Formats: sequence, structure tokens, C-alpha cells
Amino acid sequence: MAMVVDVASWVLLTVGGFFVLVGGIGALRMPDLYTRMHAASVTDSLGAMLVLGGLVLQAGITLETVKLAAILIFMLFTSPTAANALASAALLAGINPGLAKPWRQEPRS
Amino acid sequence: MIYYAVIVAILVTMALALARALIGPTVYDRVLAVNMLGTKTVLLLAVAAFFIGRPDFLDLALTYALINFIGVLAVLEFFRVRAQRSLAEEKEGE
Amino acid sequence: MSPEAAILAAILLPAAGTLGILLAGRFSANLREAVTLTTSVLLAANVLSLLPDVLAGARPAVHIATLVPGIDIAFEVEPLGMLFAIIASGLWIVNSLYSIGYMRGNNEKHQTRFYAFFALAIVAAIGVAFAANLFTLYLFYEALTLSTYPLVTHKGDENSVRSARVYLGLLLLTSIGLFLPAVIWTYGVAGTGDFTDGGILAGHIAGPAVGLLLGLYAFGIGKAAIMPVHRWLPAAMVAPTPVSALLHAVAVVKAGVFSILKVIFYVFGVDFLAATPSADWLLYAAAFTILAASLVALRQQNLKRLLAYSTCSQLSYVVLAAALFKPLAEVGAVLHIAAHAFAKITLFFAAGAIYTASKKTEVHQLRGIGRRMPWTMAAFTIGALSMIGVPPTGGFISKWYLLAGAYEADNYVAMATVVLSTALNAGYFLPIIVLAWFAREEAAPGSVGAAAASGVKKDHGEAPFPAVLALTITAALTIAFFFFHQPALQLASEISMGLP
Amino acid sequence: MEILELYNYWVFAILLMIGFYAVTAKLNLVKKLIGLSLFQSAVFLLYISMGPVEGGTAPIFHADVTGRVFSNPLPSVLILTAIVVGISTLALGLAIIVRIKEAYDSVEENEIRELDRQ
Amino acid sequence: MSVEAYHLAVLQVVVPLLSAPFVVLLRPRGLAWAAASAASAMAFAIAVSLTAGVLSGDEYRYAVGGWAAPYGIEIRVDALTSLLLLVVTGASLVALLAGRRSLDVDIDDARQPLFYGAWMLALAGLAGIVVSADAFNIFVFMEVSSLASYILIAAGPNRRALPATFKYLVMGTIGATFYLIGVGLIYMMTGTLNLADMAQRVHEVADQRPVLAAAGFIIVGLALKAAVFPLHAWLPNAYTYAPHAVTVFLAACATKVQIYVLLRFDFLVFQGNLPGHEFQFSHFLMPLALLAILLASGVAMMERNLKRLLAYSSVAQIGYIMLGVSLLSATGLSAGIIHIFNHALAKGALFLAVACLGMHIQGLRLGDLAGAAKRMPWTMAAFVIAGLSLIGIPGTAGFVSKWLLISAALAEGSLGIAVVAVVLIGSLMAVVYVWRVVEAAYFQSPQAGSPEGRHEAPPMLLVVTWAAVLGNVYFGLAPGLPIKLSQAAAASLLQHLP
Amino acid sequence: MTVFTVFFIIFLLTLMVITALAIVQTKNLFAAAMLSGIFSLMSAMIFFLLDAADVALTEAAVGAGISTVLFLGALALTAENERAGTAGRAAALAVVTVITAVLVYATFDMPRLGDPNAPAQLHVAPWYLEKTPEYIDVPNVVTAVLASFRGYDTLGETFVVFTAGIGVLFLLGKAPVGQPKVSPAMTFAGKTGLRHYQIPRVVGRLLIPFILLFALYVQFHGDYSPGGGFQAGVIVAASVVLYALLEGEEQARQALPAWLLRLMAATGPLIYGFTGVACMLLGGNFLDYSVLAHDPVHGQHYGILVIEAGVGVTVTGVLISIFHSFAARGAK
Repeated sequence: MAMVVDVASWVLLTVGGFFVLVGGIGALRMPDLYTRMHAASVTDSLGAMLVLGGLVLQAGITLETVKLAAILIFMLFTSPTAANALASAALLAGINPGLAKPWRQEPRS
Repeated sequence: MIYYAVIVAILVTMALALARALIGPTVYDRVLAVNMLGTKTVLLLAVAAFFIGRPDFLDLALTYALINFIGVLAVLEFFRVRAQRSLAEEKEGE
Repeated sequence: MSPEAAILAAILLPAAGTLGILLAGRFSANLREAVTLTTSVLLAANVLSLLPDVLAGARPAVHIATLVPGIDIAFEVEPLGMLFAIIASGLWIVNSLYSIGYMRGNNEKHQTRFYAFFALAIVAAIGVAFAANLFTLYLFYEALTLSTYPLVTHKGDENSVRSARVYLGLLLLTSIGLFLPAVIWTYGVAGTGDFTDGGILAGHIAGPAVGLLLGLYAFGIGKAAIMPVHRWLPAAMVAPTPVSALLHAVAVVKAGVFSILKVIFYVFGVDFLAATPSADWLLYAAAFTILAASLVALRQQNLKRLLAYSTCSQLSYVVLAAALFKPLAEVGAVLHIAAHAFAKITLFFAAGAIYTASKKTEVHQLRGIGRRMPWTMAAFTIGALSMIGVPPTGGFISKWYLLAGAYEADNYVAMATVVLSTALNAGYFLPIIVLAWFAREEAAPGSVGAAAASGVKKDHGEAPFPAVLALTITAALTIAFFFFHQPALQLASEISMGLP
Repeated sequence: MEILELYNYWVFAILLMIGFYAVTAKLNLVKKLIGLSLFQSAVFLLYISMGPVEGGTAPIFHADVTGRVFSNPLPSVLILTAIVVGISTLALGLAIIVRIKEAYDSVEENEIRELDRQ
Repeated sequence: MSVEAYHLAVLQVVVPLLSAPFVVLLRPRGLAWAAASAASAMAFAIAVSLTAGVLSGDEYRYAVGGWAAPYGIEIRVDALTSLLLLVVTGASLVALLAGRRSLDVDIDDARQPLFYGAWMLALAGLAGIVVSADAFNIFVFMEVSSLASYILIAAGPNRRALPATFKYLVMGTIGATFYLIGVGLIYMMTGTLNLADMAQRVHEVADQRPVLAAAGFIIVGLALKAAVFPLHAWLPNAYTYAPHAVTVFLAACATKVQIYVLLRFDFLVFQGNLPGHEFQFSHFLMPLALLAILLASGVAMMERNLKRLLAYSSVAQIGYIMLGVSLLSATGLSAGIIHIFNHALAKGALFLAVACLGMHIQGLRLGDLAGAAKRMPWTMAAFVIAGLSLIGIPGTAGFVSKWLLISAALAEGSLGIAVVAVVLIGSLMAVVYVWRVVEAAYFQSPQAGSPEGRHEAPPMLLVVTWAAVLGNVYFGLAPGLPIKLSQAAAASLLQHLP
Repeated sequence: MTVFTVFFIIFLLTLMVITALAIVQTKNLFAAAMLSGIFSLMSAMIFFLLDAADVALTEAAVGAGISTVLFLGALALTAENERAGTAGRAAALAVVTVITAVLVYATFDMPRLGDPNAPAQLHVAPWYLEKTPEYIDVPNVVTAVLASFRGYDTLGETFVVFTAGIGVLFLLGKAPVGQPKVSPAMTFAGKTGLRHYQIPRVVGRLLIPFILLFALYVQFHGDYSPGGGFQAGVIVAASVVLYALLEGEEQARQALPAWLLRLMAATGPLIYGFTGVACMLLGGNFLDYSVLAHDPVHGQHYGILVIEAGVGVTVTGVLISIFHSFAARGAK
């Protein structure tokens, strides 16, 4: 039985890790501030849920699980808020999203 | 043993976020990078607590989650003020 | 009054006098003068009360405080100190008398401050006289420098401040720069600094180090005005004449020479120095100073600067005598201190009187002044003769013993120096005497304008009475010293007898 | 492998020197303070890297760690105090900088020296 | 015989420490000053009774928290400690009593409780450093006293006080952190923080390199805090632009306490154990000390501003102390230690006189002082006597340490002659820069605008100034107490040397 | 301390060095502040891996919470970009190379990371680990050493914080002379605050009670898990900063008025100090808590509890009053 729990938590953790990594790459490669924010914050919540879920499996029914749950809830509240506040601050500061520009002007070849 | 993969992933992400913080053309990119690093640290702390076999140290991760949120808001307030000031100066300028 | 109490009284009396003067000064000038005179008289009496014991060979001593085991403040009266104390306190009386006349005559400002620091300087002088060890000597030596500084800058004008800077700078430079290391070196080597007959350094130090240490002392004690550290003496002439009279003829310079004698007699020991060849240079330095100072004095026009350089050379007589390391020469040195004191103070009094009466300071202005100021010029003549060493004056006695000592040490250089310098003394004193008595006041109109311009009064009489009185007393003393030098001679021989 | 053991101390040395350089060479007063806090946090690293023991765990007793080897608690204690000292100095330094800004209207050392010279 | 549970040793620190929060809470005018002076007086009384105890032979050892030496923190009071305690608490008491009126001018009523609270913290910090026998504890109290000193200096009226404080803060923190690195390295190699315990364990250490590095860091760090010659850049401005009363307090004891820590560390821990370290110590410090005396006095001679002149003179005097210490002989060490006491007296009195001058004369440049003697005769008289003590004229405290210093140097043979020469040149330079002030005050005529008539400094300030001056003279003629303490201290520090 | 952890630490250390270089290079002071926040975040991570949980918690709380807020407060009142470059570069580099040489020279003889028989591990440390259960019986040995064995140090530390508090109050207490060079518009946390940011205010109002609750947990749970007075104080201060950001500085002032903060800042050290004095009165040495109760171990518990409370009160009072001083400076 323990094996199954370990394997399941490993799977969750690794997938979580993958999504976190995607978020990281996205933040670096995206052309414009808002797209980077999108990449970072979305994967952020999903990655956190998966990783913390994996840890809950590891911890089982103990005080740690309550703490992990508290961390998860707290992160779910704060990171979107922070992202929102950041976006509105950036807008106020006059950085307008590059909607007009197409993704990439590839020369018609 | 099962934590290697996730720890490496989070570390690489932190490296990428740090790169964004260093390059970051606009100030808001830096704030974004800081926020990312903050959340990743929380995750890394949680995983590391389990990795070194001391799950009772999760308080650290929880504290960091709180403090990071406050840090980011403080930065944003700083920028709101700066934006207001540049607007006010432009009005005086005309 | 036990001898110990007398010593303490000798130190505390002038100090109390200083406070008394400061308080009295607030009320009235006369009260202040009265306090000064009474203090000086009491001090002289007190010091004299010690004379019989010292003559009987006793050495009264009192111990004040111990700073560090081995270094303490203590007083001990031995014959040399006794002589110096008597001269200083005795002449303080006469000088107070004189300065009352001088100060009133020239209505100087800040007289209270003047008398107060004067008394303080006497405290330091007595302290130097009675010091029982090198540390106490050094302590009061510095106190003497600092207490005379305000006297030198009495006028407060730019000229006096600049020369006072030379005065203080040179004296502190030599005392801190050379005298202090010498004292500490002695304490370090000999373990103690107490003045003991026959010296404390014998056996502790040898070879060239002795010459070096002696050099540190000789040039460290700047007040002895051995060339090249003599420059402060002429610079100090800018002070009012009573200051130059007592301090630079008697207390300050005598303290310098007195310290050198004490160091030679009681720190090195005469026979120890006689035995070490490296100590001979002192004689030649003294000889050089005598001759050089006399030569410079020849060309001086200002009366007080002339007397200053003459003091320089006369002081080195004492050092020369001491450097012969022979008992007879020692006696000559001690006697010369007394003789020179009486003669030089008379000369300074005379110079001051002339200035008070006629505002004349230059030698060439003294043509025919003898007729106008007979008493002053008579005293001046006696003083001058004593400096040259003509028989009826005290100067002759000391020079006689000096020559005897030199002969006994068959040191021809010393004898030649004495004879030559006597000639030089005559060279710069006799023209003044001739000018004053035999030349006629110049009637030529040209000089009248110049004289009037410089504020010189043409038809002036004698100086104020207290000044003239002081003059005559010191002149009388100079002559009296010739006839009644017995107690001084006994003291001197006591010192030299004390030396094996 | 043994070289890697000393890596902590070398990073301590490097951070120390970065901080020291910032404090001495940079003219902006705020940058000096940042350099100073870097300088101090390098020392924290030196102390803490003395603490751990091979195979040991944090010196906090807990049910499931009884019997294991524990790391040294003393460096942690010392560094807790050092962090407090660091933050206090930083707070005071920033307050002084604000007052300097109001008095001189500049926080650049060379400009302040210029203003003082007149 | 060491008296274990004798609470005085720890009360020496606790009394001023706990009085600080009280003083901060006292709102009404003048009450803050009164409470601070009372606490400072109590601290001085404790210091005096500790000294009495030490003089009668016993050495206090006090385990804080009841834990024995290497495990808990230990407090130790011996001869050197009690001498420093006297200097620190004495300086604080004198500066507080004298400084009331001049501080009322500089600091507005609302902020006075904060200022006096900072003052008590500075006093407690310095006392904490002096009594502590634990390396890290010294660092903690070093920071308490430094932070409090930054506040005191920043209270200066002139705007230049702020950059001066900032420079002091930066250099002080770097010094303290160097010291912390040194302590860390030693802890890494010996495993203990207690000084006495460290002394035993250092020579057991197989590889000496980190310990040597630790010695280097500690000496440089403490030299920076103690403004030893090349690292003194912060001192002149800090003392010049601080309020007068603060300069009196800090000039008398702040740098001395750091020198005390340097002595205790180097002589106890390093010299006994590192072979040949004492030669490294003296060959490194003596040239710096000689340079300090010559260059700092030289600059002081050129200086126009009176307080900066005295600040540079302090740097030179610290040079004397380090010179005495680096002679590595019993007399040399006791000369250095006693100069800590004597310089505190002389410089304290001088800055008190400056405080008196500051009450009636705007600006302290030599030109402004022209004719000050006629308007403030008592103050200038005090300045002259204190100046004589600084120069080292016999009959004053300064002379005693000069005497011991020169006799120690002479015992060194040929090298000693050069040292003596430098000491004497230093004293002569001191004569020049003291006399420049005296001549300006006594002989130059006052400018046209300055008011006529005589108006002296406030009575309390003048009385305390003259008390300090008479203290100078008293310890010049009867230096029994400081000499006994310094010789006992030198003996205890030199046990290890042959 | 497995091999993987060593790699883990080395990677983070390298990141730290990069961040440090970036901090010194960047001209924009705001960026430097943010990067120093990141720097302390990573050092907290490293401390956590080096088995120093308490220090990690403190570094995290101080680094991200307080020093960022302090820097921003100061930058709001002074210049944001560094105008002047560097001066005396050669001299600084020379000194730097000399010191680095000395340090590297010394590192070769230093004990390896985690070497069990390094001197530091042998003498005093094992005694603490062995004697804490016996004398003080507190799970968190670091808190035991901090509060009891070396309680005197922590007393000094509390007074350092107190000094910083009265220092900032003293320096920024006086109203700026003449026309404040800082235009009122540049208020750091002006009257409006983030008022018109609806979402953060709602979330903030929801979170603040939890943060305060967590702070109390850290305060009184310090004996069992990483935590203690100082960390709790920092978290409380951070929550008040959040409240001020969201509701505006005026409301924060009404919630915790200045006199109360000054009172807290002053009574904290007094609580600590008088606990020590109480021990003296009861016959023990200064700060010897075992005399506080009939059973020495209980006495230690009471002692540690009280002094941690003292530290917490001090730190809260001081940090909030510092924050208000900086914020108010702009508003006037």
C-alpha cells in the first residue's frame, strides 16, 4: 500500500515540478510583460496545488497536512491578488499590452 | 529520493526567474520575478522540509508565504505613488 | 620654628603672598604694595633663620609626597641652595621697593597681575633652591618658566607677544626636549634622583654616555643660557625693567646656573667628571659663550640688550668654573653667583631708573647724564666695576677665586678666557661710564628735534625716590660683598669641602 | 570532492568582498548601506556553515528525530543576534540618509562634500 | 579570592541599561536629564566600589544566568577593567552634569528624553564591553554603544553632523563586523567564546592559519573602532560636529574602550599562544603609533577649528597609548594604560572648556576666539591648565604618563632613543597647538562686533570644568590610584611573556 | 546532509553570488532593493538546508518583510536612481584583493563542511545538546541557548533594537526644516493607500487576522519549533504594514497610536531586564530563571516565556514606530 502512495505522490510532485518549470520558461521567453505575467501566475497556482498535493500524500493524516492545506489556501488567495495588483499598477504606469502587434512578422516565404 | 525531480525543477525555475529579475527591462518585470521567486521559495521550503525529514518545519514556508505577499504589495504601493508623482509633475510641467 | 617648618614656610609664604596680593589688589594699590613688601621681608627672615643650621653643617629636609615609589617631591636645604635662596629672597625685597617706584613712575597697567605672578615666580625659585631630588627640581623649573611667561608679556603688545613666544618656545623646547629625557635617563640608570654628595651616577654610567648625558643637562637647562640656547634672554628684555632686573639678573638665570651646579656636584660628582675625559667639552662651550656674548655686547646700542648679553657671558663664568672640577674653582663659581647677582641687579635698576626719568634707552643718549642723575649713575658705575672685577667690588673676589681655581687646575684656556673677557667687559662698560660722567650734553639743535620726537625729556631730574633708594642699597651690597663675604665664603667652602 | 566542502567559505569571502567594495567605492549613500548589509550577511554565512554535522539534523528535539545526531545550535544563536544588529544599523542608517537628503538635497557623497566645502 | 555572586559587577551594566527605557518615557521637561544624571551617578558609585574591591586584592567573576564559564556568559572585573570603568562612568557623569544648559540649546524639549535615553544606552554599552569576558557578548554591547553614539553625534546642531555620523556608522559597522569575523574564526578553531577558555585552547589548535587570520581581523577591526592612526578618518568630523557635551563624553572614553578590548584579546588570547605573535603585534603597531603622533599633531597645528584641532590631538594621544602598549614591557604597558586615564582627564577638561566657550561665542574658529580671555577669564584659565596637562607639564596628569612612557622607551636601548625623540617632538607640537589657542584668546583684540564686559559660562558648567581641571592637577601630583591599577593590569596582561 | 544537499547548497550559493554582483552593478536603487530581497530569500533557503531553521525563519521575515519596506520607505523620500558612479576604485580593489587573499589563505585549514569532529562541534555544543533536556527541558535547543544559557546576549540584542527605535524616532522626530523638499504627493503610504484597489483590500482584510494569529503562534510556540519573540514581532509589524498599505497610514495610526508604540518599545526591554532583576532578588544570579519557581525547570520555562514576550513587544513597538516615522516623513 505504501508503495502506491509513494508512486502517486512522486507522480504528482513531478507533474507539479513540470508545470512550475513551464511557468519559469514562459516568464523568460514571453515578449511582453502581460504575457509573462500570464505564464507565471497561471502555472504558479496549478504547480503549487500539484506539489502540495503530492506532499499531503506523503504526510498522511497529521498536523503537517493541516499546515500544507493552510499554505495552499493562502497561496491560492495571495498570488492571483498579487498578479492582479501588479497588472493594474503596470497599466496605471502606462505600459499598454502589445495587442496591436501580430505575434511575429514572419516574412512570407 | 522522490523529491529530486521536483527540487531540481523548482531550482531551475528560480534560476530563470532570477534571470528575468536581472534582465527585466521594466521595473514591473522585476516585481513579477520577485513574486515568482517568492512563491517558488514557499514550494521549495515545503518540499525541502520533507526532503530533509523534518516536516515540522512547515511553519517556515507558511511565514514566507505571508511575508512575500506583503512585500509585493509594498512595492506596488511604492509604484502607485511614483506614478502619481510623475502625473503631478506633468501637470505642473504644462 | 623648626628647620622643617621653616622650609615649608619658605615655600608657602610667597604663595600666600600671591593670594594676598590678588585680594589686596581689589582694594587699593598701597595695600597691595604693603602686602608685597611684608611678604618679601618675612620670606627673607625665614630663609635667613635657616642659615645658622646650614652653616653648622645640618641639612634640614622635609618630604612632601611620593608619586611613585622612587619618585617623590621633597625638599632639602644644602649650602648651595641656601645661598641661592638668600640671594633670591633678599633681592626680592629690594626689587619690590624698586618696582613700586618704577610702576608708579611709568603708571603701567595690570599691576596687580604683575605683583601676583612675581610672587609666584619667587615660589618657583625657592622651590628650585630647596629641591632635594631631580624630579622636584624639574617640577619647579617648569613652574618658573610658566610663571614668568605672563611677566614677559606684561605689555601685551605685538612685539612683546612675539618675543615671549621665543622665550617660552625655546625654554620649553630645551626643558621638554633635553632636560626631561636626561632626568628620566638618570632615574632609569641610577634608580634614584636624590642629590647626594659625591654624585649618584658613578659606576652606573661610563664612557661617552657621560658626556652625552652632561650635554643633555647643559643644553637642557636652557635658563643657563649657554650658546646656542641663549636667544631667549635678549628676547625677554622686552619686559618691564623690574622683571628683567630680578628674574633675568637673579632668579631665572641663576636658577639655570644653580641647577647645572647641582647636577654637576650632586648627580655626576665632581671627581667622577674630572676622571671621565668625555666631560671636558663643557669647559670649552662655556669659554666660547663667554667670549661670543661679550663680543656681541660690544656692538649693542640698547642698554638693556647690552646688559642681557653681559649676563649671558657672566653666567658662563660660573659654568666655566664648575667645569674646571677643582674645589677652589667651585668656590669661585658659588661666589660669582652672589657677586654677579648684586652687580647685575644694580645695573638693571640703573637702566630702569634712567628709562623712568628720561625715557632714554640707547647708549648714545646717555651723554652727560651723570650730572642729571648722580645717584643712579654712581650705582651704575659701581655695578659696572664689579662686573669687570675691580677690587673694591664683589666681582673681584669671585674672579680671584676663579683664576686661582684655573691656576690650580693649570688650565691655561680657562685663565686666558677669564683675562680676555675681563678686558671685553671693560670694553663695553667703560665707554658708558665715560660718556655719562665726562661728556657734555650735546647742545646741537639737530638732536633736540630727534630727542623730543622720541619722547625723551631733556631737563629731567633723578628717578623717583623708591627706585633711587633700591639702587643705592644694591650698590652698597656690591661693595659690602667685597668686605663681608665671609658667610658666603664659608657656605661656598662648605660645598666644596663637602666634595672630596 | 573535498574542494567542494570549502565552497561555503569561498562564497563567504566573495560576498564579503563584494559588500566591502560596494561600501568603499560606491558614492551613493543608499548603495553603501546595501553594500554594508551584504557585508554583514556574508558573515552570517560563515557562522552558519560551521554549524551542520554530517548526517545530523536541526537541533530541535522532536518525536521522530530522537536518537539522531544534531547540528551545533550555537552559531544559529549568534547569528540570530547578528541579524537583529544588522537590521537595526540599516534602519538607523536609512534614517540618517533621509535627514541628509533634507539637509543637502542630495545623497551622493561627492555632492555632499562639495556643498560642505563652500 | 574572586567573589562569585557579588552582584555589583553585573549591576554596573544593568543600572544604566534599564534606566534608558525609563528615561525615554519621562515626558516633563528636565526630568529626563535628572534621571540620566542620577543613573550615571549610581553607575559611577558602583565603579568606585568595584575599584575599591579590586584594590583590596579580589577579582570579581560573575556567571550571568547561573551557568558556569565556558557555557554561560561570564563577567569579570580586574584592575584594567576597574580603571576603564572609572573613566567611562566618570566621563559620562561629568559630561551630563556639565552639559545640561548647552544640550537644552541643541536639542528641543520633545526629543530630549530620546537623547538622554540614547546617552544611557551608550554608557551601558561601554560598561558592558568593559566588564564582559565573552567574545561575542563584547560584540553585542559594542553595537549597543555604537548605535547609541551615532544617535548622540547626529544630534549636533550643524547640518555637517549628519554626513559625519554616516561615515562613522559605516566605518564603525565595518570595524565591528571585522571583529565578528575574527571571533567566528576563533570559535571555529577552538569551539569556545569565553576569553579565558579561549586562551587555554588556542595552542592546542593544530593548524594555526585561521587563528592568525582571526588575529589579523580582530586587530584591524578594533583599530578601526579605536581610530588608531591610518583608520581614524571618522573621528575628527564626528567629534567636531557632535554637541559639546557629547564630545566631552565620547572623547574621554569611547575609543579607549576599544583599545581595552584590543589589549585584552591580544595579550590574553593571541600573544601567549601564537609563537612570536608579540613581535608581530609590536612591529605592526609601533610604527603606526609613531606616525600617528607625528602626523596627527602636525595636522592639529595647522587646524583652524578648535574642536577639530582637539580631535586630531586625540588621534595623536591614541598614538601615545598604542606606543606604550607596543613596547611590550611592564612599564611600557602600564604607561599606555595610565595614559588612557590621564588622556581622558586632560581631553575631557579641554572639551568642557570648549563647551563653556560654545555658550557665548558663535563658531569655534581661532579667529572667533580672539579676546575670549577678557570676556571669559575663568574658562580660558581652565583651558590653559588642561592644555598644560595635555602637553605633559610636570604637576599635571599628562606628565605622569609621559614620564612612564619615556622611561619605558629608554629601557629599550637604541630603538628607545628614536621612540623618545618622537614622544618629545609630539609634546612640543602639542605646545604649539595649545599655545596658538592661548595666544588667540589672550593677546588678540576681540573683533569689533563682539559684546564687551565679562560674561562667563553658566555656573554649573564652569564648576564641573574646574573640577575636571583640578582632577588633572590632583592626579598629576598624587597619581597613586591610577599607577597602582595600571601596574596591576600590566602585570596581569603580561603573565605569559617571560 | 547528503551529497545531493551539498549540490543543492552550492547551486543556491552561486545564485546568491550572481545576485550580489547584480545588486552592486545596477544603477536603479529600487532594483537593488528588490534584488537584496531576493538575496536574503536565498540565504534563508541556504540556512534552512544547513540545519539552522530559526535563522532561516528570521532571515526570511527580516529580509523580505522589513528591509524591503525600509528601503522602499527611504527611496520614496530620497533619489531613486544612483547619480554618481564610483570613486577610488583602484584603492578599494586593492584592499579587497588583500583581504580576499588573507581569507582564502585561512580557508585551507578550516574544518570541512559538516565535519563531525571539527573543534566547533566538540567543546561547548554537545554540552548544550546534552544539558538542555536536563536543565531547561525545551525541545528547541536554539531557543534554550538563546534565552537562558546566553540570555545576556539576547538582552543586549533587545536593547540594540530599542536603540534603533529611539534613534529613528529621534532623527525623524523633528519636523523637516523649512519647506520639505519632499513634495506631499510623494507620500509612501498616503491617505488614500491602495483604497481604490478593491481586490487587494478585500483579500488583505481577510488575511490580516490570520497573520496576527500566526504571529502569536510563532511567539508562544518558539520553545517547540523555530520561532520566538523577534520573529513574531517582525510578523506583527509586517501585518500592520499591510494594514497601513491597504487602509492608509492614518487608519494605521489610529489603530496603534504613536504613544502606545513608544510605550511598547520601552516596556519590552524593561520586561526582559526586570525578569533578570527578579531572579537576582530571589537569590539567583542575574537572568538565572531557575529561581523563579519552586522547580528550577519550571522556572526556566516561565523565564523563557516572559523574556520572549518582552522581545516580541519590543520588536513590534520599534518596527512599527520606525515604519510610521518613515511614512509620516513623506506625508507632512
